[in-house]
Amino acid sequence: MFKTGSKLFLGLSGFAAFNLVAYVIFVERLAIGGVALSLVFAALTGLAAIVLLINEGDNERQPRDAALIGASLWPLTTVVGIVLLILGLIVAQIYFILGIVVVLAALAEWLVQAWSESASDDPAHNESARQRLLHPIEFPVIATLGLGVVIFSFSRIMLAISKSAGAVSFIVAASLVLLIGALFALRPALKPALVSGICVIGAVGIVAGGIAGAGIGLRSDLAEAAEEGHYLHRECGVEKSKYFDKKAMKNLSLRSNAAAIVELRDGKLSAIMVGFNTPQQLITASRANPVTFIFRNFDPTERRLVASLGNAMAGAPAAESDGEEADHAGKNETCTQLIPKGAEQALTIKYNKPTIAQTEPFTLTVPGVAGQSIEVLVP
Amino acid sequence: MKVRRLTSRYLGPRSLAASGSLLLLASCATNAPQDTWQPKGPNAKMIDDLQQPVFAVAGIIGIIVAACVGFAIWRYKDRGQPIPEQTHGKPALEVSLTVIPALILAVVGVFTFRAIFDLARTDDTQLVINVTGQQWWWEYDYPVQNEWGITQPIISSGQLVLPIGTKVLLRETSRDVIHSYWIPALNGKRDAVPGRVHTLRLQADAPGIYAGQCTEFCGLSHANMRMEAVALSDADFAKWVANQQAAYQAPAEGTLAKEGESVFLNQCVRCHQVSGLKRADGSLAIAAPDENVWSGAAPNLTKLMTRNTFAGAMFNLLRDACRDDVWRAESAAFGEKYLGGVDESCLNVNDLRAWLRNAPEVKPMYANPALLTDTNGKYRGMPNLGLSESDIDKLVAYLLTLK
Amino acid sequence: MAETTTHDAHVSSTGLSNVKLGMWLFLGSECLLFGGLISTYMLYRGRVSDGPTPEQIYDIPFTSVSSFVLLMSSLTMVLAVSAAQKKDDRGVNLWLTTTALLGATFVGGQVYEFTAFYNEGLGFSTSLFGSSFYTLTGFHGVHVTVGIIMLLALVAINKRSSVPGSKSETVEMIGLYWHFVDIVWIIIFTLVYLIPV
Amino acid sequence: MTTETIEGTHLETEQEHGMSTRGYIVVALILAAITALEVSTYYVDFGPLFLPSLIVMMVVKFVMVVSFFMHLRFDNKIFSWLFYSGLLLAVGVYVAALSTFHFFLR
Amino acid sequence: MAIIERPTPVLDIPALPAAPPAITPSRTFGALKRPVASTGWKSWLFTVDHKKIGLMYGATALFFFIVGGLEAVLIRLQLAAPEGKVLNADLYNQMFTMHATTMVFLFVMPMAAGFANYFIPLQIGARDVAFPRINAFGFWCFLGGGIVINLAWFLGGAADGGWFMYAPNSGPVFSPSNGIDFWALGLQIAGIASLTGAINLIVTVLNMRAPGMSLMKMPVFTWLVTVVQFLLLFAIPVITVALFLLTFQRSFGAQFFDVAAGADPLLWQHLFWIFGHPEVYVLILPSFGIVSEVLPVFSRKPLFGYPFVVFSGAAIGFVGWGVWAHHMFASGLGPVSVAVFSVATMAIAVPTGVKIINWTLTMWGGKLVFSTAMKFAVGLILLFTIGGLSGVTHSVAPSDTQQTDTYYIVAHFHYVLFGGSVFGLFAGFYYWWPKMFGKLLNERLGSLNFWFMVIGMNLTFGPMHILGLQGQPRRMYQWTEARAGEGFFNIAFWNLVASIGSLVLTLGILFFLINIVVTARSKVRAPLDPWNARSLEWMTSNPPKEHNFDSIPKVEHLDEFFHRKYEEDPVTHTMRGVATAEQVLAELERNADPHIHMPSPSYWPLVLAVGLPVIALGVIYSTMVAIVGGFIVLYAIYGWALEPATAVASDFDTPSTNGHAVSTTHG
Repeated sequence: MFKTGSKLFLGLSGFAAFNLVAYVIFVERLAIGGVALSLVFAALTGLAAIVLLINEGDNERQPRDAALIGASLWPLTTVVGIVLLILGLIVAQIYFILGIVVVLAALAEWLVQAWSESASDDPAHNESARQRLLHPIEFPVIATLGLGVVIFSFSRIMLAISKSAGAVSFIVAASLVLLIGALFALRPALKPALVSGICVIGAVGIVAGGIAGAGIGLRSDLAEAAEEGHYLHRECGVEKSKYFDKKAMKNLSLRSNAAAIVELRDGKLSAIMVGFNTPQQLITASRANPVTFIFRNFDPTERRLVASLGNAMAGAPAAESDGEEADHAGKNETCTQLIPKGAEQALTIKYNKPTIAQTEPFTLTVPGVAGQSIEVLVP
Repeated sequence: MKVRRLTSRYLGPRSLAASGSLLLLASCATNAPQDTWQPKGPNAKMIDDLQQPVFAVAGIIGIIVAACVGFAIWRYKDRGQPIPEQTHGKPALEVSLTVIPALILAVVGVFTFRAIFDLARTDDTQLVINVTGQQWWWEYDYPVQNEWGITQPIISSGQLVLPIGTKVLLRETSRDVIHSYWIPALNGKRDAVPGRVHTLRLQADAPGIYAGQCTEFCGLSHANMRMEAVALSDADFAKWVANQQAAYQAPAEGTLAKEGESVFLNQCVRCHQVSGLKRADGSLAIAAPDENVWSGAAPNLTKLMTRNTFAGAMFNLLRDACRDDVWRAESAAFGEKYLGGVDESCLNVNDLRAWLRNAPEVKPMYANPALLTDTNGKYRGMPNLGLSESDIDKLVAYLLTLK
Repeated sequence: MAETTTHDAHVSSTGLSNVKLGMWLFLGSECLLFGGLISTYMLYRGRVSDGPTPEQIYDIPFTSVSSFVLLMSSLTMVLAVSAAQKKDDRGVNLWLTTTALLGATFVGGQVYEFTAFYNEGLGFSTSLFGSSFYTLTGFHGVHVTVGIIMLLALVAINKRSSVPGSKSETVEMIGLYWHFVDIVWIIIFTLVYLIPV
Repeated sequence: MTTETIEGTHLETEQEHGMSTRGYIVVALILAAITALEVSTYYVDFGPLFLPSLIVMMVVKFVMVVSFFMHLRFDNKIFSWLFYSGLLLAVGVYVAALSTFHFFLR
Repeated sequence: MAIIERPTPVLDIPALPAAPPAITPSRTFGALKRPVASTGWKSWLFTVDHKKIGLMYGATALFFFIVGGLEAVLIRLQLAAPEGKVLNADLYNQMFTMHATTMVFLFVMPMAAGFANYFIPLQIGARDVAFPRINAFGFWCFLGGGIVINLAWFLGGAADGGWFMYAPNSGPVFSPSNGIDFWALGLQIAGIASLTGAINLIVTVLNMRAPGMSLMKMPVFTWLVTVVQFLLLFAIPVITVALFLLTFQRSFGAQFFDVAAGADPLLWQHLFWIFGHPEVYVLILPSFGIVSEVLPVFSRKPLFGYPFVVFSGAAIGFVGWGVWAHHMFASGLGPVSVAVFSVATMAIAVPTGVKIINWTLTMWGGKLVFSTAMKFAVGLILLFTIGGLSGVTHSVAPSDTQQTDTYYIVAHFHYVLFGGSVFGLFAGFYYWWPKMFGKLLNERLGSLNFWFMVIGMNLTFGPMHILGLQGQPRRMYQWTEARAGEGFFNIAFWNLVASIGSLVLTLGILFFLINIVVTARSKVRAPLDPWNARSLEWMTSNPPKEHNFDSIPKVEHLDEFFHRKYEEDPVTHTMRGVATAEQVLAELERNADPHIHMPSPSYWPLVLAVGLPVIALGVIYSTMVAIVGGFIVLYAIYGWALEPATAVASDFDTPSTNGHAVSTTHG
């Protein structure tokens, strides 16, 4: 009944149980470590149970041919995993989780291998039994991990080098793949081992490049953009701002949900609203309700629409606090980009405070066009 | 009336078998506040004129089919006749039986087309009212329209007041989820979709109150989201407009109502605006529902007692007797009765007090703090304020002055 | 997926393979899936309440190259199918591997693109443009990734198989899938990247 | 009858469908050329032809891949029916839906 | 009988070197063997047999029918009187959401899928569907999806946004419980079942028909179900997109329906109804198919205008794609869209009317036998006509703006879906029960079942026409006396009538359940051809053998079976019997195929389908769980890919001394 395998797992699960209890008592309750240890415990117990079940029908005779049992990688891997696990308890959670994964994977492999080697006397049959159980998980895991590492490394390289160099190296890499493929196709004499060799060299090269790329970090313009949030400020002045107004959007696709279409035509600013038959200079917008204005510029110069968001209750954000309409340069306002003649842009605003709470009315204006202003009345 | 009942009779199978006496009963139907077959304005009438013949034709076709099936059941029941000839159909018959309904529908289609575009017109509008849906009440605001004497925006809730014989256009939107505005006697429904503005034409022929209900599922208290449209004659409407814009009258010092005002300033004004209400220091009291309620708005209570309902028209401000008096008033007398508003003798104190005592208990709302994590602690609907009974007394006295 | 059996005289009614019919039906269905995602993007691309706009961050030279890469992977894929029809297992494995590598290059480029966009201020929740862009291209990227995994698995299975050409229909099926992913990108490249807002 | 397993019969009957390797490469080169042309719209102003030319090039590429690489041109018509009905349905339905958002009209 | 026969060539390969049997522990291989049994619980769990899968679909759907029915009864109890107190608002909202979801996705669709699975291969003379393992996978997906959707009841409350789940009411703020997450992910999983099922059945119908069975000789049920599969094939991806957008919005902070970011909530409505309207035909067409089988059989006459019925079915399927916005007439699409969709909606009434006409004319001049199945079929004609005509009244868009979202619509679609779909399915139960179980359902109980259902259904849903036209909106957890009105049409009275009707209806369903039990305990076997039927599924034993047909029949006629039994007298044009069903069957058995290879059962469909709900739970609760689910899915896919369709020899027996199996019979 109890043999080496089952004893090992029973012992290990006992050890895990002990650790779990110690962890819960000494470290913390219901933390990730506790969950993980209970998972380890459950897994080990399960493994022990499987070993017992499988060996149930087995007679006590050992396989006659000891040579059947080959060298195994798994004990070593298990040890690596346990080291990671312990390291994780001390250093960081991620190592701990990694350790659990490695230990579980190694033990599973070990178990299945050990079991399959004693399954029958026929090594081929034993191997096929092992494969049937493990290939479905080995194939995808190895493929996914390998691919993931290569793809990720590749992206790190691209992130580290300049934009144009990135495009060039991208096409060079792809062409190399294509060329080598074509070469092999045209020269049937070349050995498959060579193909594999080149693939491996390429992969190693990319991974190495990736590590180097990760070391370098982001290329300068990306790092700068990430640091300064180039596109997160709205600069609502007359002049063109460097980032916010770069390549202004000229078209809208969704035009059905506008509260008003604000047009700048012949130097006049007016609002066209559903239900009103003439252009309006006064818009009533209900309080705390997101309203979308579509701004259309028919002026030959590039223009933007600026919405003042009032000055009610200093400090309280007038717009939704998730940073949609940031206040810029102390002025509480938001705006569209500078758009050329014939273009249109949408601006979604939420007026949280009513007009009576303001010292100045809410307005829609176009910088550089004097005397034209639409009042937004929030009752 | 008679024709309508005749046609609606074809709807149910049971009513197919209805006798003449049932028909008589049917024509006696009274006080059906949301009947879709009793148009009280040209828009609803246009729909009614379209649906009557359609129902009639549908009913006739239904009877023909039922008769044919019934005849076949009776005539061809297995009485030991031989197995019939295995015929596979008569294409000519098939084609003609396909073409006939297609033609009928084509005719219906032409009239439908016309009605759709007529009902979508906005160019003949005489009065614009903005309607904003919110869980679970409607806000009405009347944008400035000098020709109607509206020189500053009027904001109201619960009851939509409109002049008779006027082409009113509602501009609907919503603050949170989709609602639908529906006064069956005046027009079909139109959804109020957040972010979008939809229009709905309303026109009432005679003074009176027309009931309606939110018809797009909008969450917990969808069933309690009602509305009433009040039609007034032009003169009465002008009076109503003038009163709505009249300045705030603070209650006299030393009255219970004055104490109520300070309770209101302490509690209610966090969300509810009363235009013109001033704090003790003389500053305007400005409600900040955006800091307390998820939707960022709460009903504006200015001139509350000129309305007949509260809490999203779920409750009446009038006692039942007084309410009936208004609802059933003759056209000529209606305006005066309605403009009389709510006084102490008519106030539905029970419901109002229950509401002030613990609102979420009488109307399901998301006011449980445990469930407010997604809204950063903001309520959806009115919470339980934990007012004492004496505070409620004071508040009721104060609210009665809001006329 | 299955071994060839020719035991039965009962050929399919249309004379076509079940798997191939099924695959084309699936691709027809996928048109509606990507149609919905593309429509969502098209609708929302001009709605930038915050963060960068499409043109501000799109890197057309780079995307052109990656479109080109995917296009070339279609060529290698069709060469693999062609080899499979000739029962040339070496060619099949070679071209499948090449296709997978080109696909991986493409996905690597996409990972790069996403990271770069994120650094430039476009998160998944930044704006409607962000949400719909990442959803659309992410779905496409997942399709490519699934394709790569299928290709590699097929190479592995093919290597173990002793009967030459036994997997030729599977090669053809994965080929159809791969080309479909390519034509979806043809559309995305034009509608999403090249046509400005 | 074992299903999922009819490929054997299939291949024998349709051995020679498709094109030669050279043909595929030519198609790929044409596709690459069109892609280059597409990209050029980013640098060169096509004026009013911009949108139509891009759409036309997209459709041409699409149809070429489908017809040649996916063998729809050489294969049984039923595959074309199945695929194109899905495609056209998608186009029709989504274009109709988008147009209700005033996608195409100002 | 060697149903699951090991492939012959394998037997000839000396697979294993000789080894003493003592050293080969049999149990170790047991853990790895492919399941091959065709009896016992394992044979159901791992089956790939279309009939077993069909029955499992049916049984599960029937269970969900009871669940959905109880939800409906609770709803009606709540609404029986004003200010109902049976349910609170929250629970009521969950109840009607789940009632609709359950009935649509977990009852009518899978029940129709069950019939389709069981009878399409039989009707076209095939031995199984084209992809048996995918078929099994589909069923487990449906079950997994159903469980995930309903799991929410126990984990904080079910979905409460209505089955149409309009944004933004379905957003995380407005529905803070996890119900909608479960709903969206569960439907996503159930959608996989529909999509794979659609591909599978279309390929089966296109590719696996018996020799001689041209498309225009296929039974109408097969035809209409094929149309349904095309609808599903193209509609499911649309709801998939919509559900992904919803899940991304709720779980990952996407902004698709966030109005403050400039979104338009109508996007959801379009996506939902582009799926949702074809879905309506998905629900009704299988029942049309069943009725088109039942009516000719019990009229002893072929279906009148077979090509018209087939083409009108296809036309419905096609036009059904152009009418979705009629669910949105009040949504504010603008007059042009409304007008276009209004006319398209009227157009679809024509092919639907063609069906009614054809059924009526099928009965005309026939020899009508009123078995329970026939009663349900005739009931469908009448009730569906009512539902169809009320449908026409709201194809008129202005009129619809008065009716939509009122009880009038509830009445309309219950006449269509209950009077139509459910009556059709019940006709199917009574008609095909002897085929599936070898026993006839009790006709007396069947009669009770039918009459209680007809009366109950009209009592329940008839008054809803009145309620709706009197202005009672849908989805209200309470109605109030104040708005009830007076006189004959007051809604208080009719609400009560409807609630009483729902109890009568429940009684009718109860008679059906009793009938099942009574029949199961009865020992009387059904005759081979109890109804004097017409199509191929009756040309085999009751219940059919695992391989369906001993020899695949050659088809020469529409209604092949009937024409093998009867011949037309050239003079009188009457039919005279030439063979009994037993004789026809005996003829087939005489020519039995010597080698019949059926696909072997497999673990992988089940394993794969188990992985999906795990991923779903992971999306809701924790990414780690989702990763585990992902690995299960990957594992199963690879296991599946590496596994041959038919089990190899070693799966059947222990490896034995001489490399040969002990026995080849496992049937």
